[in-house]
Amino acid sequence: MNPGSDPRLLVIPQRLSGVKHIIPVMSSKGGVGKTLLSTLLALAGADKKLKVGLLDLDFTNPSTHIVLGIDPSSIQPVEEKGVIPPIIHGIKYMTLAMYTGENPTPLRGNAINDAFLEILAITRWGELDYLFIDTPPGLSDAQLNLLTYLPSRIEPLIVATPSPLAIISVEKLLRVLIEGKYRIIGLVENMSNNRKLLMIAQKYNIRYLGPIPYFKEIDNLIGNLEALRSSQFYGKIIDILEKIIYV
Amino acid sequence: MNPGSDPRLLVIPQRLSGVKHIIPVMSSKGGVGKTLLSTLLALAGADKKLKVGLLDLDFTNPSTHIVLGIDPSSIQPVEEKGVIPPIIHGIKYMTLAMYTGENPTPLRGNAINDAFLEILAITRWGELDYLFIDTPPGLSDAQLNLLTYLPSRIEPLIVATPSPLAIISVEKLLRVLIEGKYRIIGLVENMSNNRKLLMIAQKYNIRYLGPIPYFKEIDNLIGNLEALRSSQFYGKIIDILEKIIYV
Amino acid sequence: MVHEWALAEAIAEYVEQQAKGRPVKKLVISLGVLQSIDREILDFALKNILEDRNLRIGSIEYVDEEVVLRCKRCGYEWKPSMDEVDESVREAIHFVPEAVYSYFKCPRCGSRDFEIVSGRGISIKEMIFDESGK
Amino acid sequence: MVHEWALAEAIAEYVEQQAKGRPVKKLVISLGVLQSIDREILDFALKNILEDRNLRIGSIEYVDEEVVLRCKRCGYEWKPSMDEVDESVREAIHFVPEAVYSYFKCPRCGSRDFEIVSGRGISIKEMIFDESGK
Ligand SMILES: Nc1ncnc2c1ncn2[C@@H]1O[C@H](COP(=O)(O)OP(=O)(O)O)[C@@H](O)[C@H]1O
Ligand SMILES: Nc1ncnc2c1ncn2[C@@H]1O[C@H](COP(=O)(O)OP(=O)(O)O)[C@@H](O)[C@H]1O
Ligand SMILES: [Mg+2]
Ligand SMILES: [Mg+2]
Ligand SMILES: [Mg+2]
Ligand SMILES: [Mg+2]
Ligand code: NI
Ligand code: NI
Ligand SMILES: [Zn+2]
Ligand SMILES: [Zn+2]
Repeated sequence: MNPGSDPRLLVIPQRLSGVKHIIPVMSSKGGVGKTLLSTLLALAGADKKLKVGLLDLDFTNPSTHIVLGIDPSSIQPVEEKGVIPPIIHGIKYMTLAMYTGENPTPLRGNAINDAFLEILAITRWGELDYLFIDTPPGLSDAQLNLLTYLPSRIEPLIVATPSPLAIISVEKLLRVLIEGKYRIIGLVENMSNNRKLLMIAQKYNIRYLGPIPYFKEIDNLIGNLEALRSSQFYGKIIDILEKIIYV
Repeated sequence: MNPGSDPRLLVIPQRLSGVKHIIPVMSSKGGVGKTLLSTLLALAGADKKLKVGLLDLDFTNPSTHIVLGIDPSSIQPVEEKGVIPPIIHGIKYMTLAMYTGENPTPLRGNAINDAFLEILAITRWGELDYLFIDTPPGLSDAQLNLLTYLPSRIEPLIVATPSPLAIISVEKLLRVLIEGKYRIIGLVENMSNNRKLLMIAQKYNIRYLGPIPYFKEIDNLIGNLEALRSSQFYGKIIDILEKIIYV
Repeated sequence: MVHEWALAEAIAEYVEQQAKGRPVKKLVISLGVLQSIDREILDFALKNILEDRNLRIGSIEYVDEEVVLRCKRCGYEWKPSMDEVDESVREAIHFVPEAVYSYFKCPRCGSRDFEIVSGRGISIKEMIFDESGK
Repeated sequence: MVHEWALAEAIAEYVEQQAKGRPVKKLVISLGVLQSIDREILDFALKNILEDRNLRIGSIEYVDEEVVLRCKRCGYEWKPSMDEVDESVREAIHFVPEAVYSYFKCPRCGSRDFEIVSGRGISIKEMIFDESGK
């Protein structure tokens, strides 16, 4: 698509004009903590009285609502010259699951692209300090939409684990981001007690936002906001959020 | 695409005609063990003197070669009226990484579709007992290509972990597979000591292939075939392979 | 269903950019029936926005585009009737047409891997400028 | 580079299915320059396979399709010269044209999110049947 050839593309900058920072949480490797991180960063921001939004771009496997403990089909955006995201636990929240519920959402790349443009064209975020975006694994339409349509707006936050499978994968993503001159906010090392990825952060000259240890119990807390908030994991999330805020 | 409208589609059945079982290892959730499982099932099959193949369909994040401990740009298929996969540790092996090395491979859905058709149209697997396929997370072009172009050939093996995020995701995939009348080989519960997913297997009337516990050391063995072969994890893989073989 | 305003803004922006100051004689907008766009609301919104921007358009015409879906698995082509679709499903598809993949399946083989051949959503079909003067 | 045979088989199969017994007067095959298909090898393979299948074709014509890439990020369009590409890269792209995304970047903005507007690989451009008799 040529920039400018789809009318929806033209209103997206306006829709995001009140958003100070757009932070997609990215990693080509699955299961490294993107969803947990993006959702809890948004929650921690809201707890701090920041104006935050959360957008779930993992269209074929949306799961931020599971972390938030809500039934996605029970929430509704308000329609007012577009769509105003519902506020969940203080977060302006958008997910395709609001429309698809717990039904499967098999979407080929073209459909992912169309749904992305549609949602971004109709959603009125208003004023936000931070819009956190949960992204799917891989390096395909969902990620390329962000890199291609919002190149100067996004500030990706990268997550990886010290597994060789995740490291090789994250290095490829970093190469793409660096050659495209994107502003990378930093690298989070998840499920790790050592600082193995510090080397990677140094190699690519990006900020190391510290390790988050493996917390055995975390899966049992998913969906329970009070339990999540009082977890050690959440403490780590607050640390990372503060590093992001006070640059 | 209309069936029959792309010439490459017409030769794919022939290319796979000598393959007795095509087993894509699937799960919409990332990081649940698809890559480790598919690669080690192929290895265990080869160790058992079965004729096995391994195809990496995670084009944007190929990683089976990392588990196998090889430099993908050092291997080459033989050209003979097509492409004959190189044999690695007894496995006929195909991966896009043979051509792309460790460079990033950002592919939108259309490109994933084209690369899929191209690779399947040119690869001559010959006679195989089992072709294991590593698949990416999500439910998009890579998975739909298998479901759409090879509906009566594939016998998906499903993997999940007991995390609520993985369970909800696997249930959606199971719904799609069941409504499309695919033959599901079974469900593997990975990184688990309990049999939490037995319930899911029963609910959808599929075979439960047992839990694989969480083995803390496994990431240190990746790429080291001898160490992998003597691990407890490999023992579990052999158990699962035997359940698959002796139905 | 008043989110049409946001889409009208996109169209107005597009028309303005394409017109580059030339008056627009005629605009033909295609409405894919899948999205169940409210024509009156869209028209009202569009005219308001155009007026605010001082963009004069001779006439705006709307044409419905029929929904045609084609299964990629078995090749079956069908034309679902949106009137028979459950109200909540219609509304989901109204906001994001791709929600169709959560609710529709091929009537012949059960596959959700189908193509929207036509009738997805709003698109600009024709735009005729008055080249003679301003 | 003799994997062309496999692609020739695909073409032969396609022609046979489409012809449904009718003689084919003329076949025009488009060769996307990106894939660096060896025309002689393809032609040799195709003629062999057609003969084996008892398919007569009046004439086969090959036309090169120029490579045009368009950046989705900045809109820049360019025509890479495959002759100047490293041999090992050319070979990778020869087997799977999508390998291009691992090796090419937009010369203007560095993006790898570009479209192959034309010139990807083999396609059938024209097929003329002799409807008069068998
Ligand atoms: N620090 C951690 N300690 C323990 N488990 C974690 C940690 N971070 C993530 N997990 C678990 O790992 C799995 C994958 O996390 P998720 O956020 O869904 O990753 P992604 O979105 O990258 O696929 C989930 O089951 C999650 O609960
Ligand atoms: N049973 C297990 N015990 C411990 N770690 C595991 C186990 N299975 C997988 N892993 C680890 O989990 C991560 C994801 O595995 P992988 O096979 O890459 O998953 P996927 O292909 O589904 O994304 C890897 O770091 C892998 O080593
Ligand atoms: Mg996730
Ligand atoms: Mg709702
Ligand atoms: Mg994998
Ligand atoms: Mg090579
Ligand atoms: Ni509306
Ligand atoms: Ni060749
Ligand atoms: Zn069908
Ligand atoms: Zn560019």
